[in-house]
Amino acid sequence: MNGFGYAVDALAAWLAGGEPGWIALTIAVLAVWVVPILLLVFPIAALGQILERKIAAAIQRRVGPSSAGLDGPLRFGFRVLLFFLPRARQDRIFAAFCNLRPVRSLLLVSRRLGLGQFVADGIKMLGKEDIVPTGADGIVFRLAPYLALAGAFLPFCVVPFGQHLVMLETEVAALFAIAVSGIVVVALKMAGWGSGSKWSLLGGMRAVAQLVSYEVPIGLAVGGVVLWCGTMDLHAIVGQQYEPGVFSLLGWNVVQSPFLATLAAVFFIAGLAECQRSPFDMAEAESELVSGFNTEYSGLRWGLFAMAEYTEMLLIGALLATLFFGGYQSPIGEEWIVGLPVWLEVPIHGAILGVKVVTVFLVMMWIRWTLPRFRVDQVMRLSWLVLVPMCLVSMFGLAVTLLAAGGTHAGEAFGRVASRPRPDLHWLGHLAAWAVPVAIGACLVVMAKKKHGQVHPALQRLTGGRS
Amino acid sequence: MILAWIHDVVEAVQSCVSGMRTTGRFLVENLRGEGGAMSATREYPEQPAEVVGDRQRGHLVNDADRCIVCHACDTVCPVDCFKMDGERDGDNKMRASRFDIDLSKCIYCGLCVRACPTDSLSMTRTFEMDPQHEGKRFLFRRNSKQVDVRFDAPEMERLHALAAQPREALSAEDRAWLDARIDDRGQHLIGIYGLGFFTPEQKAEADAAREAKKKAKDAAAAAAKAKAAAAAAAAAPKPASVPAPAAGATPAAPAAPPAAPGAPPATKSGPDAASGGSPTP
Amino acid sequence: MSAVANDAIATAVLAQFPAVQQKHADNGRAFLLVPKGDLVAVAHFLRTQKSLRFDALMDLTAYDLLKYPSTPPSDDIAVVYLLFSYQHRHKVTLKVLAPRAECEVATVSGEWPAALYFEREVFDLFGVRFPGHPSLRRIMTPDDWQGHPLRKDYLYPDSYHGVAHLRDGQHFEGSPPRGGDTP
Amino acid sequence: MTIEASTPSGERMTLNMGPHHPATHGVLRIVVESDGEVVATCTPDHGYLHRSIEKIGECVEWPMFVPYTDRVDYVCAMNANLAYCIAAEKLLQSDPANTFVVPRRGECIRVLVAELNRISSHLVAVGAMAMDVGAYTPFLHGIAQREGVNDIFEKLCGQRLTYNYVTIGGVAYDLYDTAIDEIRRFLDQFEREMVRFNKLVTTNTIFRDRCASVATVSAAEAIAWGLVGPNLRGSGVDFDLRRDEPYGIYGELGVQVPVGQAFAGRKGSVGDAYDRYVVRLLEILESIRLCRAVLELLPPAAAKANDPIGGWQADVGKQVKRPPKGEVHVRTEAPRGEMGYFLVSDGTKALFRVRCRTGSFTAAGIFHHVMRGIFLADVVAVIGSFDIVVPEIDR
Repeated sequence: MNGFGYAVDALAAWLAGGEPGWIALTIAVLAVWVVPILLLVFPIAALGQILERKIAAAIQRRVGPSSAGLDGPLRFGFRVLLFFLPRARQDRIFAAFCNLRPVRSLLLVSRRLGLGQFVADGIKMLGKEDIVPTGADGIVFRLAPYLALAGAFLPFCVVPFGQHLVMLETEVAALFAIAVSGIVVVALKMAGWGSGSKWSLLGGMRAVAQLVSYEVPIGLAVGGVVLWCGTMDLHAIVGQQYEPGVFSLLGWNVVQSPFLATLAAVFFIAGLAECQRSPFDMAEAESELVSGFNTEYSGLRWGLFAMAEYTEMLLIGALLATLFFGGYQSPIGEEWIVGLPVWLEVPIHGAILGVKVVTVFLVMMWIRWTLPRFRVDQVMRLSWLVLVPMCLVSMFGLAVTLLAAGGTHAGEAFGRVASRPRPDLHWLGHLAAWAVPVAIGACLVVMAKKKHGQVHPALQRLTGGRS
Repeated sequence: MILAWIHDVVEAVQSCVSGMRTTGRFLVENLRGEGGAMSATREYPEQPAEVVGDRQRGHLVNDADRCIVCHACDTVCPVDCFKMDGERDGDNKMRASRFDIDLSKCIYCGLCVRACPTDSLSMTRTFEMDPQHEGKRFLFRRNSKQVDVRFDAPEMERLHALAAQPREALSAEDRAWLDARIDDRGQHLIGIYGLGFFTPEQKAEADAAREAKKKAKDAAAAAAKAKAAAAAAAAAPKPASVPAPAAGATPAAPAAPPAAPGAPPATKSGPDAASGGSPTP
Repeated sequence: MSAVANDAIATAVLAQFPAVQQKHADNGRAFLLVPKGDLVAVAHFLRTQKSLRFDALMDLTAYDLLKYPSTPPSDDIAVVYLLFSYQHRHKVTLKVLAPRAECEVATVSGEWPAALYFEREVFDLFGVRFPGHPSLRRIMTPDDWQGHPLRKDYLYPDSYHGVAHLRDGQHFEGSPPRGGDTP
Repeated sequence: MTIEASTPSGERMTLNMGPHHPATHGVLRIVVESDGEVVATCTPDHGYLHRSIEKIGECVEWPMFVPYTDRVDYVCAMNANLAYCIAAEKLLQSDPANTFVVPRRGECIRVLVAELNRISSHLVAVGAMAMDVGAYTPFLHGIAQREGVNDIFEKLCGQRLTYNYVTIGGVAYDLYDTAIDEIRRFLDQFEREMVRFNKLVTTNTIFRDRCASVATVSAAEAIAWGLVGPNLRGSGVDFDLRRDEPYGIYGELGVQVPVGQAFAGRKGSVGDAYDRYVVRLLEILESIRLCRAVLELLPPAAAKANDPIGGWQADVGKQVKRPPKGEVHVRTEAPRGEMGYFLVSDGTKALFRVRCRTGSFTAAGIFHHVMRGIFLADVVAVIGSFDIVVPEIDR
């Protein structure tokens, strides 16, 4: 039982005035779990949109959003706060506040960065007409965005944000995350079918084919971690990656074995495909299918789809960090955080996870503005002929490593998280676990390069001599 | 087969990483503002487009004082955008009593400017054309029936005076008079003769350009003369070719001082005058 | 790769098809005037003959002789075939006269598939029909357009589906009245 | 890659791609009948941008047609101007009384601007193709580089898109003073920039695999279907009008012609979309070289910088000369391939017939042939690889 659980029980008991019924429990869950997570993830996803636009602009030598600052929202805030004053008075106070030097420069910077853009976009989306096409299947069409959002949000239940911050602590957390995010498939199919448009239908079909195929490498990648850790409990997996001392980085799964590193890469690539991000954005390929499954959507419903996409990106980042990059643990030792009082420790852990998630998020954007889009058959080929074999080889390698290392023992754990045993390798064993596969791989790569590596001289000329 | 597979994977990773390095460099460059990166786009209304070169084909305007109504422009115009009438003045010289340029037809090809024997037609270096704002006094929207309505000089003056005022401020009589001649929803955007220049600065600029052109012509003629006269063939081309292009390239330079003081206060011609005054680097 | 001179090409063709005439335009540009009936055979000969080998149709176009000051005056439509041989790098021009009344020329799309599009364009703009063309439809103008715009006797319609072509009630000179289309 | 493609299930749906589709480069409509993701038949529908350019050519006096040639192909207006002007000059010269020649400096400037415009046109082509395939960034970088050419042209003739610069008999203005330096500087930085562009997209494996073996056109097919220019050379036909039928001063420059050679390696084949794309890039390099070579050859300036080069055009408007009776056919190498003008004159001031044959027209003619059995996603790649410009098809 962690902090969330206590809070829910306490609140429910208080609401019900005794033994809580299901209504009280629901309200308590909403209040303690759902609303805070929404409040946390929504703004991040919205800010992500700004960030994406700015990054795209910078990569493409544009300026990006540059006019909407934060003064509008701020003025609104003043209006609300000072509702008891006459309007002129409110404005005067607001103006005085804005003229404070740091505030003014901050507002200018926010305008330059277009920080207010997401507020403006939100208002615009709320104000737009909600169009349901004539040929659409009304209920299916209307329901789809909510399902997509639900599918993107639900897995956050099992992601540990800190030692005391996991909503649902369960033995099958990893399985739950994968299973629940499968709702998105249904949602996209509903959107594609319900729109009554051929472009949408094709987009929906592509989305389903792609998502279903990429569940496999994702599942296998998670399976590799489960094989290594011996548990499906995400919180326990995080706990296992604990390494005492300053070099706690060495405890992360990704540095345990080259096979786990491969699995991390596979997980990231498959995750990209799961979020329908470029280069896997065939489902909404704007140059082929106009906009794919969300061609016919407008206003808030379209916004929900966009939000679901960003939320899913955050989710993939969170899962990647949790499974392979030590979750909420810092790379420079954990003891100094664990020793802190709870009210300090929780936000620090959350921030560390946030940094990892945002890094993944940024890399995803960077990729989006770099790479072209795959074709349908190539996406399938990548999944079944590249990623799945890689996963299988890696799992095999992991199993061999585990056997060679001679079983597991109870590792050290910290805090209130029950940690499970983790493979115990001697440092020589670690070295061998890296050296052997890397050497074999390098040999193969060199041989492959020798056999197939010739580049056409014209292409060499185009790229300035080197390919 | 396995080797081919491995090679494909490795190559894919390599090429993607190389692409990401490239975009990463773009990103860093742009954030640092290097390599003219930020200047690739311009935030248009705040940052007006700069006028480059002195051959800009902006607006087509006619300096009615010089026009001799020879119809050379009319003949050469591929789209028939001119309507002109002439009359003899006291000195028995042809003067334009009407010179309308249908700017909704004009394709800014510049053939008429090349054809004009008196250099009365010219193209301005500014190209902002918004009849609701600064163009209001000089460009009028008219419908096809109104296109054939002619103005004499006093009528023109009245028209400009009325068009410069807000509509609400006009008397009913004036409004009716104006409505008969211009129609804000009309499809023809007409630049009307004589006052074709949007601002006095533009007029000055065009005059300066003409002057410079003439000077360059004279200089070239003089150079040619000198060249023909001078027996030393080797020495002649150098001094001949140097001054002439310099004069031609900076048309505003000799005449800029009188025009420049007036230019900066005028809002739109600021960058224009600046780039006109300084020779292109 | 040996280019054959224009006269030699003409000689070769004339030997095979006596009805073909070698002619010159007013400025001396040579072309072969092919009778309508012989066109496909001539085209096939030009394409397959080893020493000629006109493997490419550079251009296929037409012009209306109606107002052309030629003697004697003619109102035929001349269909022009500009052929080129990538193998030998030589060219030839064929012309076929299609009478205005019965404006038909056999298609050469069997020889050069490029003619598929060119013939559609000539059909659209000149009204020359190409029997044997698999999909002879209008290409530039809408399917329900009337008349063939590049003919010299073409009259501009005042409107199309009620949309006037000129502003404010002006008319083209001599434009035909259209049912219900008065602006 | 048409492997799984050719197993029809019998159920087809009709997709209406365009006229306002993000990837159709203007207003082109393609009616695609598809079997799931696989294209069964494809029917291009043209005419949305038909502006009767040929009819106009019969109505305006013949020197006044030059501004209209800008509109035939607005992506490479200089080349379009040049093609018409060369045809008109040839028509003039067919009358022995007219013995004018284009001054040498005028010829050099013509080639210079034509090659610069080829660079900018190919930049649009390769950038747009990359964008169709899903890489958005290269397009904007291509456009940003194109601005460099546009700036030079704007200083040269006052417009950025419809230049009306090449005139019958010469060019409208001499180069401005700093032009040579600016062009050199632009070429230098552009060459460096192209390397980055290629690293970003050309050698990218995803991009290459998207285009490799897509819409392969064999050399014989390409010739028979009338493909021209880079599309023809992409199919491995070694033919370039600049080298094989040189006009202007191209004969002195020794144009090197890149042809398609299955650049995509073992996954590609000669004449696929990737070959056409790479040929364009190689042509950009060749154009850079040609520009530099022309700058070397450029004779010294005349005294008057703002005056036209070539005397004939100066008379326009005062006394439009009548062209001699007769007909003429001239073809030039525009970025989209052969731009051929067939002019018929009846001795009046207006030409009797102006025929403009463009590269995009025949490229569009082969669409229904090559787009059978490919994936829906490839349709846009194919449109991009043939580099069609819609006004050039419809005129």
